[in-house]
Amino acid sequence: MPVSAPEPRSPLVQALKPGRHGAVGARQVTLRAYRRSLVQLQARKGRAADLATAVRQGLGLALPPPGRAETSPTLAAIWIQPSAWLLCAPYLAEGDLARSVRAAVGSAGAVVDQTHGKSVLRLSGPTARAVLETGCRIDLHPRAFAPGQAAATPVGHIDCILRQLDNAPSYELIVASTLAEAFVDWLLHAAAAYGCEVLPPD
Amino acid sequence: MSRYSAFQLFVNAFTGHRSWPRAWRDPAPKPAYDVVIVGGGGHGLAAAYYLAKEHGITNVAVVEKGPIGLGNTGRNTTIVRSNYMFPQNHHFYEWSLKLWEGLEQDLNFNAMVSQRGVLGLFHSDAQRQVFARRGNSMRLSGIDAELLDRDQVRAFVPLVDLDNGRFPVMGGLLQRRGGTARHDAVAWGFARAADRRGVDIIQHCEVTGIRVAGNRVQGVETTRGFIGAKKIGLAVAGNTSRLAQMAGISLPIESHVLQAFVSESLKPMIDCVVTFGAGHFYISQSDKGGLVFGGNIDGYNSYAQRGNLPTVEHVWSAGVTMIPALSRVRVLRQWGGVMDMTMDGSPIICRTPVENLYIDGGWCYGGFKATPAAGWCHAHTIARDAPHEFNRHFTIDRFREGLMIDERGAGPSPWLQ
Amino acid sequence: MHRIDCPWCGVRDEIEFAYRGDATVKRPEAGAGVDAFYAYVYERGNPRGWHIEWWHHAAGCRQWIKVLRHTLTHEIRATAKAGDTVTAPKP
Amino acid sequence: MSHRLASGGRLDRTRRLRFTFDGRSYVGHAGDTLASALMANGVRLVGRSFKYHRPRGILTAGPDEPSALVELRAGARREANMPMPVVELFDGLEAQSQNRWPSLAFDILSVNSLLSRFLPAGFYYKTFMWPAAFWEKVYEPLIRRSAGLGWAAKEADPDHYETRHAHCDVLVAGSGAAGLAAARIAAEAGARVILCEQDFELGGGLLLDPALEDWRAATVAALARQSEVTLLPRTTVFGYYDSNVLGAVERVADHLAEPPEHQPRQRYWTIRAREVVLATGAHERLIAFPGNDRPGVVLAGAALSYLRRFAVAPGKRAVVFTNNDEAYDTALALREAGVEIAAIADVRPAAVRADEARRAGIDVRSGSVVTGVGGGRDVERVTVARRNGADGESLAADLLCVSGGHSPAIELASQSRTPLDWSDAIAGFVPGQPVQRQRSAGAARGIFGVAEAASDGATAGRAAVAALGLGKTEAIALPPAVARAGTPSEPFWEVKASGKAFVDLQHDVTTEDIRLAHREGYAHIEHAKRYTTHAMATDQGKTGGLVGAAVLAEARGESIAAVGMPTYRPYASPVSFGVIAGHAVGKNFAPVRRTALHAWHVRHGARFMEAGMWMRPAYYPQPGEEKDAWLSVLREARAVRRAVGICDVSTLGKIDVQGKDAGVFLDRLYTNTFSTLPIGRARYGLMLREDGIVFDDGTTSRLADDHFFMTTTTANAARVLEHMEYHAQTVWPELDVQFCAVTDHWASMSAAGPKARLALAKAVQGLDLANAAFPFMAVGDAQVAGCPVRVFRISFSGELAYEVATPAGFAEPVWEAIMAAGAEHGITPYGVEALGLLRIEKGHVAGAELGGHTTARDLGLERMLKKNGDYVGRVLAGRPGLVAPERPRLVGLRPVDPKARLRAGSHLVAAVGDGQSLGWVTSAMPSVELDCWIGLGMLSGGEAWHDKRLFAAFPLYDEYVEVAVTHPHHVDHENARVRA
Ligand SMILES: Cc1cc2nc3c(=O)[nH]c(=O)nc-3n(C[C@H](O)[C@H](O)[C@H](O)COP(=O)(O)OP(=O)(O)OC[C@H]3O[C@@H](n4cnc5c(N)ncnc54)[C@H](O)[C@@H]3O)c2cc1C
Ligand SMILES: NC(=O)c1ccc[n+]([C@@H]2O[C@H](COP(=O)([O-])OP(=O)(O)OC[C@H]3O[C@@H](n4cnc5c(N)ncnc54)[C@H](O)[C@@H]3O)[C@@H](O)[C@H]2O)c1
Ligand SMILES: Cc1cc2nc3c(=O)[nH]c(=O)nc-3n(C[C@H](O)[C@H](O)[C@H](O)COP(=O)(O)O)c2cc1C
Ligand SMILES: [Zn+2]
Repeated sequence: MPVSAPEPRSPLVQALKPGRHGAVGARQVTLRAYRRSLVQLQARKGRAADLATAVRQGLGLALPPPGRAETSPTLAAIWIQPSAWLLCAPYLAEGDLARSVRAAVGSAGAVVDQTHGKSVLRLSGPTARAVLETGCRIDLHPRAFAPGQAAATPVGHIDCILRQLDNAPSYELIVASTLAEAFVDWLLHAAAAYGCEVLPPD
Repeated sequence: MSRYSAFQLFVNAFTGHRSWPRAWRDPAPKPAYDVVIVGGGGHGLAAAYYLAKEHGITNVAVVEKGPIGLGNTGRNTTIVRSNYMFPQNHHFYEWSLKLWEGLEQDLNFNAMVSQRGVLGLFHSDAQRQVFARRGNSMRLSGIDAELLDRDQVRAFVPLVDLDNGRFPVMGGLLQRRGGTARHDAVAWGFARAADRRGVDIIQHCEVTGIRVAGNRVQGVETTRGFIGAKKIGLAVAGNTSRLAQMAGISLPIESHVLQAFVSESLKPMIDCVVTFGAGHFYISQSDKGGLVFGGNIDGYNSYAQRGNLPTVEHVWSAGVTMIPALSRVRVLRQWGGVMDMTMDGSPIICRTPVENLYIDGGWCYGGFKATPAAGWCHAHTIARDAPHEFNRHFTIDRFREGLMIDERGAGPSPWLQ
Repeated sequence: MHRIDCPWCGVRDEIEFAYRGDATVKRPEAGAGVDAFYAYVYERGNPRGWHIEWWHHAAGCRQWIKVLRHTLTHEIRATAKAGDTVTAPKP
Repeated sequence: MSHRLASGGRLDRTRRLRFTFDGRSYVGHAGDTLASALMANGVRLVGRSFKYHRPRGILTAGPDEPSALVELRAGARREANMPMPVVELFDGLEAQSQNRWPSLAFDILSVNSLLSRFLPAGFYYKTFMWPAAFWEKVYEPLIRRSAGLGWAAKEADPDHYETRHAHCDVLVAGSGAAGLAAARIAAEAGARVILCEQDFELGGGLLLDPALEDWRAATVAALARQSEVTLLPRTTVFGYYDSNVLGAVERVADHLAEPPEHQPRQRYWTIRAREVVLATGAHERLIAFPGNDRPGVVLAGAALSYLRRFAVAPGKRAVVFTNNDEAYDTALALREAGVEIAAIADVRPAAVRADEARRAGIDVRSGSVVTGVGGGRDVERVTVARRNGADGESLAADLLCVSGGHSPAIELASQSRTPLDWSDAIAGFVPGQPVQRQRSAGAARGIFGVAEAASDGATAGRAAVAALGLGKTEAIALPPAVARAGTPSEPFWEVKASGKAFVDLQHDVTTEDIRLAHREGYAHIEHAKRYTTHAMATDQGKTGGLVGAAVLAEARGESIAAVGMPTYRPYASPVSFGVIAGHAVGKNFAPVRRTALHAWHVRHGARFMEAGMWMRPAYYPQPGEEKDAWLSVLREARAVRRAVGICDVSTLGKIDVQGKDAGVFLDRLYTNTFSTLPIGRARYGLMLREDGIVFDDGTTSRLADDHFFMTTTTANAARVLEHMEYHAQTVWPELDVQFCAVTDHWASMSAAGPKARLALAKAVQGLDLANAAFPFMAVGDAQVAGCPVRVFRISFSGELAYEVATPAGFAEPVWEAIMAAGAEHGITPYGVEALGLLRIEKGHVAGAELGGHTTARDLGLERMLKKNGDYVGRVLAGRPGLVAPERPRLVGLRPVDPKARLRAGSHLVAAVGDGQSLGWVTSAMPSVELDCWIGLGMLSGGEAWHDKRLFAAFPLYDEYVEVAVTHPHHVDHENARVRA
């Protein structure tokens, strides 16, 4: 009798102990790990338009252009490469997202499950931008970067997919799982000057 | 007279040092020479010197586009060593080290060759094996090398952090006869010695073309007019591609920028050359007290003698990781040099498809240590129209023949060499 | 520090890219012979001036892009996608 | 003796700060620098010079300082060579003078000064050559000991450093009148502005004029109100790089005894600016005259700064020596502060301000110079004479204020490749036409005077705004222009009189040294610099650089413009290693990459080893094995050979490849064929670089017609992906292929050993592992502990083995389930060491054999080179040198004496003492199967040596071990076990 799969373990659950880190004060940021299903979707040669249609019809989402993310109530699509997107949804059951995306796109796209390969974090608060600026080389000023924008770029020597969620500002940071612990080490250090409240994982 | 010695210094002191002659003359170019060496860096000047000294060819001009010695000779981290892995390199670099060892007396110029040891650190078994293979290979060729364990490393360079927490040091390969030499003095010393043997050193004379007739060189076009030459030797580090192209030769070389740095003067803190195997970093302390250090190339084609910040960051991080006490030391200057990066990381000293045109180039990071032997072999190759045993392997054809001398195994990716 | 305008991602710092040399050399057809492959792998124009070169946006969109850059001044005049044609100004 | 003025200055006199210098205690105030506080305490002798060990005092009031250098703080926080005028005073500050022994007052090496005639520029090039052996043993150690200035700390730095990446529309460097005006204009236009000022107060020259305080304060306040303006005091812009990127260092906590908790000591800013305004002011120049290095000689502008800003009288009775009008301001201010003016020596024959001063009762000697300075260790008398040397008069004075004019601070402009133009009007170099998006303003381009500088700054600000296309700019209030009659300054560099006249106070370079360099042919400015070391000290010649160039120009009989200046390079002021290194030092030098099983390995006592960024378990010591790691390694390997072991192989690179042309694509990347691989099967593949050398190897499986799963070596994972991207994007863009790295999504573990099937069968559900159903090289999906897994029947150890891959989040339960299932068979976790041992026994090549030099033939893998079809590396692999029969080929090696140890890195020689290397040992380990050391090697001649003997030479340890050459497969020659 097959037993049901246990909850997958995220490296961040270990690394990111809820509680306060660094300075105490009003300028603190909050940091939280998120359990997400992730799928990389790539158009087959010459099928980008078909893929866009299939995703719109099947998943109710427009595939965004370079540098942007699109969201529906249940799904976010982040442009990561020409004709390639990272789809991100709350974690439900193992392989579900990949299966439903595969069903929706058919032969128009290649679907690769990345749920375990990447870890998702959210950094939020008025000083979140200042914290990221200690390691992020792109311009996050509101005139240059706003909710809905996304970028693949290194943050503190670790490659990252970064997306702005709101004007708090909140940033979603997606990093390789094998580097997630190193990344939060760095991030907590970077945030120490302002203080950082780590919330329990979502 | 013009011989340098403590006695002369003493005597001159009483006349306010007013009678020291020029270190080298400033002649106008003659219409033609037996040999024109292009490039007044250490290599070109050494070639001229050895042409005169070893082969009796004195009707020689060194033409230099600016003042001599301000190319890579004047901007390198001055490390001298012969710790190579492949036998094709051993005899050449060891010969160079031997020439360094007697250079001051030979040139009558103190080039401050300082054999305080070159120590390469390793951090893993895999690295240890590569170092051991290299050290053993050197020893088989009669070159000095020692494999140090951690305690010996600690004793040799006390400031190195063996347990930096990320890439702990497992040991090091030491060549005690390695060390440094005073870069400027090398150019000046060769210039003065060559000049005294009759060589014309012509500064501010840029070669703009190489005249070839019937596949044989005729001379060089320069900013000071045409200069005839029976034979031409190129020693124009960083610019070898461009000069060779003037004679229609295309080379397996890219020009890249390498940066170097010097700190404020400090009382003695590092007494040897030490290199960090876990990241590109090497450092030594000059006699003046400045810490001279460097790292990897910036990694893009460049003829600008300046580099950029990412390399700086990486080099300094590696430096503080290897020697934490560097953290509060302040650096006063950074600069860059343009190097020929060959597709296997090894040099070229050879004849070319054009008759009587010879090349000494492709030195990557490592041509300063080669200065005496490269000049010596270049001179030999020019004088005899055939390579010496020492530079027999340093051909252009080796790439076509599949006989690359690739110490690092990085392959035809100059940015990785 | 070079700032390179990736045709996909916009202007990014040099460190996001891996420099990968002359973009004017082309891999020969399979049967082209040793000389052609020798030229492809080894021979480089190595100009002191405008250079069309590959930069791989390794930490970004992972595309190989073409950059027209001056090797003496480090000025970047143009960037393009891999399949686009870039021509160097006459010296 | 206090030199503190009763009133004035920008000090907080209510805050008294205690500090020590050379062990003596003093008191200063908040707002003081170490220099001003010592001066206020009457301390004048503060150091010794580099070469002659002459007494040194305080020359300047800023980072231009060449001579007043100290060791600051103590222990791990000690810093050498700190210029006193930039050291902000804090309570508890400790400073030491340097380069003196036994004490500052009685320094033995000051005999060098007496010997100085024997030590001209470059003397060391001419001597110390005999006897040759004495250089390293005697001369050099002496030179090294006497050179150098301060001592660096010997311990790790307890402070930390921060990096900051910034982007702005306009970066303004310098906050004088010009910088403030430029920043204000840009800010009012709505630009994002960063204003960097190296001083701890904003204002530059404005800080010296109380009349302008209102404008300064109002402008700073207006800037501070703008949300898009970042004001950065204590921040030095140190370098100007390509693409308008500038580096700056903010000294966040250097003015405190220790950084506050969670705060960095310094912060490194990388500023990407769309437009730049360089308003960096000017450097006041010294004049070369005998004794110009003596304590008590102070630049006139600096003296004004000490008076006005720090409320210190730098002396009691002063001589002022000038070639320009500005020094008169100093003279008047000195007098106002109660300092007697013995005389003003003005080199100019006449000047309006000279007349004014005379009318005010000051003894102004026009057409006069200072020809000498008398006194013990500091200024006591000053000789003033006519320019031709006549009428010399020795005046009692303890202060000599000197001004040789001002040189624009063009360092940053020049670094941005702006050409330098000579200006006769100011006798200095000014920036020419900018190359990058940059402009200079104010004194930095020779526009002196506050109102003029402010208005020039506003113009620069407007130009920047226009270049940004930000539209109209607002008018801002500017300081009123003060019309004042003046006389142009007269270029004047040197007083030729007997005695040492210095052009570089830190390196003890004199005018005679420059002339000597010229005589000897080192006449180019860059040669003269290197021969004399002029302008090569920490200050890079800010006060004396141009003076040296002028002396050289005169010797050459040419203009200074023709002589030029040595190349300007970063750093505008020295920068500490630590701040640029930032967080990436020590254990943070490179991020640590951990597999999904890392925590399990930690809990089970694994010893880790670094493999690139990865941490991998090397072995798992058990009780009793602590002393000898080999015990653990052999135990683990033995378990694999005899029973079953399990190893975390998650670090192998994994790439998902899809698309109609995936098979074709792989055929072109690998030397062997993949398009024919059946679905559900794996195949070992070999990749070459285009130059024909082996690049990487690994197994690739086919999951569907258009879907492959590829693995690479740990070390090459990133490079292989890049290699694929290159070919897919640029060489064969027509292929329908999609791929991406999935290394992190999948954890994988290898269960290997004769009992592997028994162990796994119990754990694996949904897959029949029987040999017939799931043969060698089969691939299939299944579950373990309810988790999805993909099982590959592949083997690196040479045993019956299965690689089990599972989404990384399930790695632990899957691993635990296999451990539990294998317990009855003695399943043993094994690390990288045992893995290495096993593969050597099997003759499988790995990193040591694939070092970037070997061909497929060298490794005995020629059968993997397909005969037909294109693949990367095919053509060049056929070059004669790469197919030469004498190339070293892979062999196995065993010591003849079974007790002897074989070492990797040994060379293979025919006889003891033979210098000719025939090959080398690539890998060696003790074998569990053979009970002796075994190895792999590359040997010229290869299989011709089988069953013959050679020596493995390790001359580094004077070791020679006789070895027998064997087939590389030490164990299970027939490869039967993997198929069992
Ligand atoms: C930062 C840095 C650090 C280094 N560190 C080391 C080290 O530690 N150890 C080591 O062994 N090597 C080192 N090297 C390499 C070493 O400096 C060089 O390989 C070596 O100095 C080359 O000497 P050269 O005489 O061939 O070249 P150069 O000294 O560069 O001389 C070439 C000359 O040719 C002139 N020239 C060019 N074109 C023309 C023309 N058209 N007409 C006339 N003249 C022309 C140039 O002006 C120049 O003076 C380093 C290099 C750099 C840049
Ligand atoms: N005698 C003269 O005519 C004369 C000469 C020079 C300067 N001045 C002064 O010039 C002023 C003109 O104003 P200005 O704004 O052009 O010059 P300024 O000297 O008032 O301001 C320049 C500012 O730039 C700062 N600075 C220099 N390099 C820096 C760097 N790399 N990073 C950060 N900050 C740096 C300095 O600390 C200084 O505060 C007048 O106030 C006058 O006092 C006058
Ligand atoms: C070994 C060595 C030591 C150096 N020491 C100093 C030094 O103490 N002070 C200094 O200003 N520059 C020093 N330099 C750097 C030179 O000033 C100069 O920057 C370098 O030779 C490159 O020339 P360039 O900057 O004129 O292009 C040193 C250079 C070398 C190679
Ligand atoms: Zn991109």
